[in-house]
Amino acid sequence: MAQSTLIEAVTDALRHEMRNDDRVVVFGEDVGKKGGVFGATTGIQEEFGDQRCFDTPLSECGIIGAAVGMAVYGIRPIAEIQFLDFIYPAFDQIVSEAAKMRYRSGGEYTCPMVIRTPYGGGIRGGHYHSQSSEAYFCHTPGLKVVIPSTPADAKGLLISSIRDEDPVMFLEPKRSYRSVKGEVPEGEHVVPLGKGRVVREGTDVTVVAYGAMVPVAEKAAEAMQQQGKSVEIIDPRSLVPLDEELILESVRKTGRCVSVYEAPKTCGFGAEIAAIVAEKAIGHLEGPVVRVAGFDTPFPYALEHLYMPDVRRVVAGIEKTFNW
Amino acid sequence: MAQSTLIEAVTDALRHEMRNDDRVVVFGEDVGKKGGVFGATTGIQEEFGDQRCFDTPLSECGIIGAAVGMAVYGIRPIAEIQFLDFIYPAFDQIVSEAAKMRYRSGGEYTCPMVIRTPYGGGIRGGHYHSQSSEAYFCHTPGLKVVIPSTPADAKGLLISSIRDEDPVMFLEPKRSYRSVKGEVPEGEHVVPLGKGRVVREGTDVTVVAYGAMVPVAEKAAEAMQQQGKSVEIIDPRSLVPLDEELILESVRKTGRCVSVYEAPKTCGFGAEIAAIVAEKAIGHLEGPVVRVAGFDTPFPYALEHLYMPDVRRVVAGIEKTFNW
Amino acid sequence: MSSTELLTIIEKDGRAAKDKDPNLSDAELKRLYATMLAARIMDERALALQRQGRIGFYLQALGQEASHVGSAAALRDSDWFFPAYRQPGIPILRGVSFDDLANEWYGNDVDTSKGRQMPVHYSFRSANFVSISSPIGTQITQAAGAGMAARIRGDDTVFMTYFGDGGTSSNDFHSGLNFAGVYKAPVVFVCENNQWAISVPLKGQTASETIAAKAAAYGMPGIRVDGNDVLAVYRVCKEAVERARKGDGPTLVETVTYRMGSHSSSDDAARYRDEAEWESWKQRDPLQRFQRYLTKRGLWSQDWEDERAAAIKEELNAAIKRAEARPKPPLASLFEDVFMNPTPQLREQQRQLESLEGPEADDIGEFPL
Amino acid sequence: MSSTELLTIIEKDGRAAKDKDPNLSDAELKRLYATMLAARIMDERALALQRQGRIGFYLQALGQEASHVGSAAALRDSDWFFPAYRQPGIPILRGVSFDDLANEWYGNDVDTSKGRQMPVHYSFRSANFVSISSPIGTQITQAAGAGMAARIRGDDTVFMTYFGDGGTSSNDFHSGLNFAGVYKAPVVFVCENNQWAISVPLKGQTASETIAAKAAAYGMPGIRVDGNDVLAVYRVCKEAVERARKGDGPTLVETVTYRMGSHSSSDDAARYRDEAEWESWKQRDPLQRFQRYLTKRGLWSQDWEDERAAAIKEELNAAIKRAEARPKPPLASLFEDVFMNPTPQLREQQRQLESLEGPEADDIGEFPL
Ligand SMILES: Cc1ncc(C[n+]2csc(CCOP(=O)(O)OP(=O)(O)O)c2C)c(N)n1
Ligand SMILES: Cc1ncc(C[n+]2csc(CCOP(=O)(O)OP(=O)(O)O)c2C)c(N)n1
Ligand SMILES: [Mg+2]
Ligand SMILES: [Mg+2]
Repeated sequence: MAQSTLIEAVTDALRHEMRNDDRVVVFGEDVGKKGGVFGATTGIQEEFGDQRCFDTPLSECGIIGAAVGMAVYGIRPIAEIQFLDFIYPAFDQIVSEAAKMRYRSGGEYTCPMVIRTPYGGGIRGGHYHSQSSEAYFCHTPGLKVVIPSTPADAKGLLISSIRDEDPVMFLEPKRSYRSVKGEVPEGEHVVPLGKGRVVREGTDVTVVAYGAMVPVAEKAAEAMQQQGKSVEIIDPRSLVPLDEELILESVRKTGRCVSVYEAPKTCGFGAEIAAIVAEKAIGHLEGPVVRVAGFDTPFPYALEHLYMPDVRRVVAGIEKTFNW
Repeated sequence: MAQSTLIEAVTDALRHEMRNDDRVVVFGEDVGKKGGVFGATTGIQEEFGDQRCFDTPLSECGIIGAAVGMAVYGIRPIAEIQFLDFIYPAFDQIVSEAAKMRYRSGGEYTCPMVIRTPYGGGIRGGHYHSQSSEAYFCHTPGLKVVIPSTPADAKGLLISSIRDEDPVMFLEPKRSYRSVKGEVPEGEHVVPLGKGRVVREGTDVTVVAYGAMVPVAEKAAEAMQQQGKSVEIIDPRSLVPLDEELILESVRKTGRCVSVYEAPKTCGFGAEIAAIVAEKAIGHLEGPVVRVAGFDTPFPYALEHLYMPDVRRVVAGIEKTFNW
Repeated sequence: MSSTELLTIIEKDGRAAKDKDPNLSDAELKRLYATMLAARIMDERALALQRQGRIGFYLQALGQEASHVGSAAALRDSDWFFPAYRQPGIPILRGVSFDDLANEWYGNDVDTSKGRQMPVHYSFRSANFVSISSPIGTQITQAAGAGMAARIRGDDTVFMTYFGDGGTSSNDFHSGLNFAGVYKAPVVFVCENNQWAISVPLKGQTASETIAAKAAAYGMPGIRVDGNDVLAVYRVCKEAVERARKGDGPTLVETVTYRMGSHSSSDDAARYRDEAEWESWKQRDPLQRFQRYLTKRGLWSQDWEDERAAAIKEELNAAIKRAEARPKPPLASLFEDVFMNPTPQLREQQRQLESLEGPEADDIGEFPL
Repeated sequence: MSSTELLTIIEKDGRAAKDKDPNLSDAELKRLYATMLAARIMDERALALQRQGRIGFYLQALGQEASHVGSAAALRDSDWFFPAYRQPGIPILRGVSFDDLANEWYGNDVDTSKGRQMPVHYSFRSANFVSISSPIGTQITQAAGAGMAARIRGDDTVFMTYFGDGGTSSNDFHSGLNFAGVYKAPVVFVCENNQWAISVPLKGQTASETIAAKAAAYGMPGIRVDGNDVLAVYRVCKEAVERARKGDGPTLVETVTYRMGSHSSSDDAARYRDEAEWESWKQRDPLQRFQRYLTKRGLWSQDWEDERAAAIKEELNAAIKRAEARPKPPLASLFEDVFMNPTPQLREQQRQLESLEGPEADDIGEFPL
């Protein structure tokens, strides 16, 4: 096993699947010669040629619309959207087409494709290079939504996503691209969609976090440890399908639940976590179900460090489940 | 006060504000001579001429993009989107532009505009003429989201929306257009955004419902009455800004909460209601917080009557808060 | 042929200029006519069903039969369609049964799309006829993408996609044609310019001189053809298909035609449209035009037509009867096909629904559009 | 002038054909040159600040000064801009101070946009310069809408909107030009065709012969002009502005130019771009070209340039110093301007944030693009 960064693990997964299945193609803005603005497709065009890895015109609508057509016709598109913030010109193709093709055609036509895109804050990208809009996609039946927090998961989940028979939104925490390193199994490595991961075991409170919020939650857990509180951290890894049972088991054990996400608080994915817990673990709750999230404002530039959930905010959120 | 249907109240509000403020213009697909596919703009072009009420090319992107430009320049656009299901080509202009203009320009430029659109099921519109995607907009800071359930509220809320200094998504429950009738004050009638309405007082359980789900909740409340349970129904009327206090007060009183919405369950607005309650009223809860919602599937055609929350599903949801 | 002139082959009197006639075989000509006739009869019958309250909605293609049948006939059976909702003749041409069509209107348990969509939003895998979507234009980029995929795969499939004059304003028109131009995708983009998008006339849709002229923006040929002349449409599309198959890239074909009916069963064109305009197009009926040509070639007679029509009606009525007798899809079908395999959440939702007692809701309203 | 030919006025040697020269006054010519010079100096300085780690990001307009300064000069002060991010000369031309520009780079407490956006995403109400957005193309439909609004209101404002060759592929390009065409909106659409969209060359962007040719799709004139020739750009835009103001509708202007720098401070063009191409464009530098013309007219000398440059640098450096010394916006500003009035939820979130103790997070990373 080699140490690698999260983004290297993404490249590794792409290369692995492109060697494995010649139906797999990769395209998007600047993914060819340049290798993508973050470098996720570095070397891919060189190895596989410009029929299987190519640049597109500047139209997300075209990128995703074309991907849907490709998937329906039988090849396996992986579309890169340069930043999640720029996916909205393609929103109609995603929610009206990719998500609904199998259902509306009674299963006659299907749409196995992956949309890879960096999301989230923490890199001084400001207003339009920092957003976390995973909740839009989670609220759209027919889409799977996957978010890795470690290099190994990035590889294993991306491979599963590429092999999946349905459209997958694969959201990559750009803040973690180079800042999070870890061991990644070489060659075949599959992490199934729909299975969460216990990041850290604990007994007093459950924290649900994903993507770039996992390292923040981990630091907060250490801080709480010093206060004598034992924090369990769950990373769902795929938000859809969600490993509800893993979360519920944990909350039934700890009696407390905090969700951490970067997106605006209102109607974010943490609301879903809270709703599940409030419906299915109500008898076990010993404190309020707390959300630590982005504020209900657009994403700022100069005050980004205040906008993003950080250790002190996660700690405050956890404390609230004890002192209320 | 005259009796009118919900859609007549919408037309009334448009006419009232267009007489009141000559900056107000109305446009969209087929809103001119045809008066809109549901008839909401019937007679408007006749009265105000084709400079203030006009048809557009078939591009929601163009409709909303143009509306943003108009609002920035200083007139008051009301854009009709023919069905909420068809708004997605304009999603980028809504979430990236209208919602963020004031914030990103430090308040130098603002975007006071209304997007009116029929939403929801119940008219045999199938897959693409029935969706309820209010949660997408509620999760987008910078947008207000308003949904009337009665003719009087339709008029009063639409007038407030047109006068608002920020972009408002005004979602009209198309199932109620002609099926819901009521008294509507003539002339000036303003219902402020951000104030909910107690539809029915009760003591045992709080049901939060909006749009076309209000009448369904009312019928369910009557059914529960016969079981000796007293149901309080809250219609928030605007989802953003939300009258949280009204809901919390009610839940603190009843100890139980059910939300009813047509949209897919996962990450729908009911999740937000549940999350608020689970955070802020946890000490008062006597049962699970329940959501009665559309299923996590695309909208069907033949089985629509099974997909939409109906009285028996709302009753079952309420019962669950007592028996768990 | 150019992006501003209009190619016509069948003259008013039924004659066709020798150098333009595509010289189809007698059998092929009769097949085209029979398909157009079947489409027209089916359209009329289905609208009547809607008026009788037996199906919920219908969209006619009255007056546009030559445009879509003529273009579709230029493809091989292995070629694909990314259609809109106004090409009923295509499934008929490709051998889809009236049963399959009627089952979709009723959304019954044997509907190929399992009752998920409103009437006329067909999906016929057997005919390479991709599931029709309501959102205008989305099929256009998809056709471009499928064309790109065929090139990547190295096969020689050609893709034909349809949209209306209104559809040219969509985001997908722009992206679809742009992508196809850049990648030389083997796609024929057929714009059925029927002059109206619901109540919006062409001049309210675009200031472009013609629709075909828009092709220049994407570096592809744009051809304007008389859409009520089945031979002209066939010929232009045949050439476009051949160019595509050779690897020479896409073409935009504008078929100039007219929506003789209202937009749909929910619309009443009299509210916004001039009677005189309709009258003038009535003179250019594509079936009558084709009849005159066939008559000149000795291939058409009133008897033959009556016989064909009677057979079509009989078949159709029997199919409708069968479709109408079938039940709705089962409850479980609501939860199928969201994904290949249902998630735990979907299984739970299904169980909850199944556990309910008492009568199902029945106050679903009417569709106005 | 047409959509395929290229209008040039200043010849290589600095001469200008009499019948083409727009005959600007000496003062106006010097103002244009000084603006272009200031834009270039500012660009260079700001990129250096980024390299020194003093600001987070920068986007240069190196080589495109004639294109945006020449076009902007064709407007009246009451006219509006819906800009992209590569027109630094416009605020300078409109009298925006270096302070206001530098404050935005630093996102400090006196930044007109309150530190909400990355560097170079200016908003200058005082200059009718609408807040710049990152998503490519969105300003195009907005300009069309503002133009429609001006017509509805009956005023004679003209709107100029800017975008790149990449921007022509966006949804908004299509809708914006289409709407403007249909409503004859008083808009000049300026496509600064600098041959590249990050690493994608023009031929990977569209198969259209030229960008100007795309105008035909929207029934408006499309003009192609040498974007490194400030007089040619000025003249073409002046005519377009007049046409717009008279009510004769919009124009698409393609300024053919070149992005001499990398895409942004995060990009390295050497990875994908040919040195030779760059070299050949280097010969066509818009400032040098204009110098030769001014010299011929006795309006330029090295001394004058040196003096201007020194004054600009001094002003700029002072502004940078002031901007750098200012604090970040206050915490409360995070919650302002979401709406005119904050919601209860926003007030609560602000209170929560204010109540926190301990050190603020400081592990925000670097921007790679
Ligand atoms: C994105 C979108 N917006 C609006 C509609 C509503 N709508 C359905 S058909 C139609 C007009 C289509 O006109 P055209 O493209 O010319 O096709 P035609 O009906 O004439 O065949 C409209 C506006 C839609 N289906 N999708
Ligand atoms: C919708 C959208 N997609 C992608 C991006 C990322 N991006 C920023 S600039 C750029 C290239 C723009 O090229 P062009 O329009 O030619 O303008 P130029 O930078 O050359 O001035 C891209 C792809 C974006 N900002 N917005
Ligand atoms: Mg049409
Ligand atoms: Mg460019």
